[in-house]
Amino acid sequence: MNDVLLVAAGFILLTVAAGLIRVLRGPGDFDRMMAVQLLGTGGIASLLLIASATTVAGVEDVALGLALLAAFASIAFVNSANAGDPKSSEAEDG
Amino acid sequence: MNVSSLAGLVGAALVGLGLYGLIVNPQPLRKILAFNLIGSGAFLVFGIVARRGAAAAFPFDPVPQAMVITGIVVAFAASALAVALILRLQEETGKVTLDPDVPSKPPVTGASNP
Amino acid sequence: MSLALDLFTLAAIGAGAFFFFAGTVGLLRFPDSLTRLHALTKADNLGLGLVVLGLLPRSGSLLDALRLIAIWALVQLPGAATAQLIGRALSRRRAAE
Amino acid sequence: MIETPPALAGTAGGSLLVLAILLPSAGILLSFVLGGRFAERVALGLTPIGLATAIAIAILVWRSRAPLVYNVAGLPPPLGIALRADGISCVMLVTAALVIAAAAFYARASFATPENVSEARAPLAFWILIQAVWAALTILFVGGDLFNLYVALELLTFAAVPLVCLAGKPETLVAALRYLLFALFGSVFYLLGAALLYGAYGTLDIVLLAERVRALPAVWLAAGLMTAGLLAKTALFPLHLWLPPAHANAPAAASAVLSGLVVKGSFFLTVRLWFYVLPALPGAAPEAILGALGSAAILFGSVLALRQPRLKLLIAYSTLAQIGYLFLIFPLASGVHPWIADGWSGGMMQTLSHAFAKAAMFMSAGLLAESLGHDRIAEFAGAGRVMPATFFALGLGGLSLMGLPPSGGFAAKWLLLRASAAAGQWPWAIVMLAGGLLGAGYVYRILAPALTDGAIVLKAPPQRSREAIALALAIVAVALGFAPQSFFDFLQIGRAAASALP
Amino acid sequence: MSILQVLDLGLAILVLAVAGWTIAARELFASVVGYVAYGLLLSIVWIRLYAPDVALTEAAIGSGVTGVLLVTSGARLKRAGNVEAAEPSGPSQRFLAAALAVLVAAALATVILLLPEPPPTLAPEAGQQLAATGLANPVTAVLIAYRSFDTMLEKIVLVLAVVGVWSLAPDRVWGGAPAPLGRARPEGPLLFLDQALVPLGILVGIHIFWVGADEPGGAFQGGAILAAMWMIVMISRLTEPPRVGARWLRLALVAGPAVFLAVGLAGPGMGGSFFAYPAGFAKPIILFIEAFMVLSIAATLPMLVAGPPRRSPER
Repeated sequence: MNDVLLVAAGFILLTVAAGLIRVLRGPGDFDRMMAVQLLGTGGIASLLLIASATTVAGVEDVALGLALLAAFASIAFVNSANAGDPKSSEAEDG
Repeated sequence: MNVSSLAGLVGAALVGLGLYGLIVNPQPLRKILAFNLIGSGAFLVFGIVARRGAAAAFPFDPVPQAMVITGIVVAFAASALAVALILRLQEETGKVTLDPDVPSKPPVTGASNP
Repeated sequence: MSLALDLFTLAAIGAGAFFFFAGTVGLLRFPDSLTRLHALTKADNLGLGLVVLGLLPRSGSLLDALRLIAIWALVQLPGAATAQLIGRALSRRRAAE
Repeated sequence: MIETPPALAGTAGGSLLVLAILLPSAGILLSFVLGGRFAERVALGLTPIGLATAIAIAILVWRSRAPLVYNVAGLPPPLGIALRADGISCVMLVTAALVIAAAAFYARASFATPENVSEARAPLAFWILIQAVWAALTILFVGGDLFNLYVALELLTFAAVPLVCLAGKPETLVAALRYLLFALFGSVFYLLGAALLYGAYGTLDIVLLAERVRALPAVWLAAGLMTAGLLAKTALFPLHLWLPPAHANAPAAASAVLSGLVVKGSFFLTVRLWFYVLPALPGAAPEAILGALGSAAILFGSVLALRQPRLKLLIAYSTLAQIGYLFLIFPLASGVHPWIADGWSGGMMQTLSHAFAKAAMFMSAGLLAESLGHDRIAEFAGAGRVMPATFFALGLGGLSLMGLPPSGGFAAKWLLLRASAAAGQWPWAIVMLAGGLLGAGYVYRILAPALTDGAIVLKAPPQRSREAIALALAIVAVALGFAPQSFFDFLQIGRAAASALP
Repeated sequence: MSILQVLDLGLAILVLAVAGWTIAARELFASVVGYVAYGLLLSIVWIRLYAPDVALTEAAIGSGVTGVLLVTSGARLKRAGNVEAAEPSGPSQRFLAAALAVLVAAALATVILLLPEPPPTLAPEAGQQLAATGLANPVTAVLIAYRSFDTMLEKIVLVLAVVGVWSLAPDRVWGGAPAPLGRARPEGPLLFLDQALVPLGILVGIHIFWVGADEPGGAFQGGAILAAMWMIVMISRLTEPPRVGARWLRLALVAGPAVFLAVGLAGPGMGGSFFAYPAGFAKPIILFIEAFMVLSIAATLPMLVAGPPRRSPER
């Protein structure tokens, strides 16, 4: 059973990592951020699977923190990416 | 190969990557990123040392792990100070460079050293 | 009983993994940012949700189970909000061009 | 309870070590909360207490002829952190307290909070940062655990870097940024080395490591990484690029502390590493390399100092050269030989005398710059007559830098020369003699134009009290030249190699 | 080769690939995005090394807050223009740097594989002393009891970092507030997040601090999560960064180290050594110190991200 969980964890990690090709290709900043958000969710999923298979105590709290902070990072990204766009930032900050 | 050795190799490679970036990247903010890579490489070395030291019902040696936590916080503080310096420099000179002959006014043309 | 639970776990996690796969394919192959965003939210919602669902029978206590569900809920909240933010920003950018 | 082996047990009076650290630490927090004028009052009020604590520690060590030890949290190493003060710790503690106190009182004129505001930026930052330098150095001098020392190194970096750019001008910001990047590189390499040492021996306590260290590959690499990191922080050639602009552009009081003390912090740790943690490493090669780098720094720094048009830059380049002398301690005081006592005394004497001389010179340069409105050496003609005390302090400090008798610098270089002669290691002696000549050259360059006739208009006459502070430090640098043999014996307290000799 | 080993190998390659991307990426923003992804992956590596406390810290501070710091400053730089002004290094310098990097990495890798067996450890000693502290999480015990001196000093380092960052302000704005973190008009979804995510996040932060005594977690991690929540509120402009002259802010910033220092100083008065806790009362005292540390970390991290004061206090 544990092996199956590990295979699933590896599979999920691999797929969302493949999504990181969007970070390479872009084209826009948003596409890059989406890839990272997907990696965050997939990372949390595989974290839970690995922890369940290898019995590391207290991983739920780590995943809880990871979930919060991944969201926090993407909020900051959206905020800054917009600010970096001269058209929208001038219109709103001015 | 067990997970400790593998993580150790990753740590060593991260130190190498970061060192390369630190030397080669001219932009200070990128240098800060590179410094953080070296830092996490060093933390991973502590991490495998902690994992190798599993004993007495603990799957790890807590002392190096505590050192890593301290180190992560200090590395963040260092990044913050560096970032503040870079932003202030940009504000004062209009550019970000480590060139010692930095112009004191915003440059009109590319004024780099001869 | 335990066999049934194991089967349930397997099925749920397998389905979750599939949604992650689908989300990634969408992210890589869809033509523009808005449709990619669409694919991403599906993976976020269902992929993680199914994995959590599958792990529930394996959690040791009720508290652990609640924590698992909280993790899923926490990912949903910002996931939905950032998706909206990205969507708005994209459409604004499009309007500006 | 775990039985504590005698080598690790605390000693009476050890609690003074904790107090010496907590005093400036509490000062930092108090100054930050109270803000404004209180920051200055806290800092000035703590300096005499801190000096008294440092002297008390030195007296206790002098009386017992053995290091003072304190196990923090009552937990002996390897699990706990030990603080230890031996002979060299004591002299460095007292030196740091004296120079910090002098710099603080000197700085009152430049960093007073203006009347019309309750708090101003540069004063608040200065008074907090100078206490932080003090706290960090105190830990570096008495720390017994390599990770605790890492935290102290970081504390020193965070205190020293903002001091460089207090003026906020672009060139100071660039200098500070370069300094920060070098310092961060240094810390992270030091940390890597510490990780390897812990991985090999399961402790970072200096005494325990010294017992356990063998010449393993991990130890060699750790030594290399840590030394490289510390050299970057000490600005030893060829990792010196950051120092001259940083030290030359800081406010004078800060330059005095940075050049006189801060670089000594990482140097001191290098000494701890090689003489206290790693004496078991065989072979003289690393020591010879450090000596060779030091020699290169002496020649390179002196030659560049000769070519500087501005006084503060000249003094900063001279620091590069004088740091070079410090590193001759490695080839001349390592191993078990009859000459190592001389090498050790010479190296430490150079550390002390340079601290006082350089602080005096930077303070004098600051007074000159304020009174003349510039520090261009070529335009000093006549300045010697209108500011005699300032130039006298510059001259006395210069005496020590050149290594002319009577001065601490002379004693240091004489002892190092004697050691290199006894060891038959002539290259160091030749470099030192050449460095002395070059030093005479750059000191002459400062004094010669000032002593010629010329009409000079002072923007403002220098304050007598500030001149007196600079002069007092310069006099201490000279007086060190009269240190008796018992002083050098004191420097040997706690040194393992010394007891191995007949 | 077992499945776990394959997984580990894949994870290792992934971490290195993303790390390489952060170094090689042309654009700053792309590089920072890579760095955040790198931090997430590193958290998984830490779980594989049985270091959940570190994984949480890495996720919170190493990746989360550092990522936000870099992306915020990157955007500020970009807005001012002229980001890529510096000239890239020449090929010979690149070659030398690469040679040096390979040399260091290879030496490090060799030495790590040759570390002595059996590995030395302090785990038994740490375990023996654990009962006296009343804690069950040995990492927290090391941080707040055995090596509390390090932790107290590191808290002072954070205060100094704030002083250093603030000292970079222009003189005329001293006492004022840092620039806002967010844009002028916050958007609906952000406000929704404030109402839904932030209260939950605060609960999680306090929970992680509280369980830190016995399970993975603690003051650093809990404080960092609270800091992130405060920053979210500031990004959505429901509140602004406080004035640097505000007394309450100063008190919050030093509360952690000050209480720590005071308790440490009181050690001999309680019949022990400096930084020792009286037997039987260790756990409540530790939680007391940690509570103030949480407050200080939650105040310090956002102030470090917000940067020096930018607006004069009068306005």
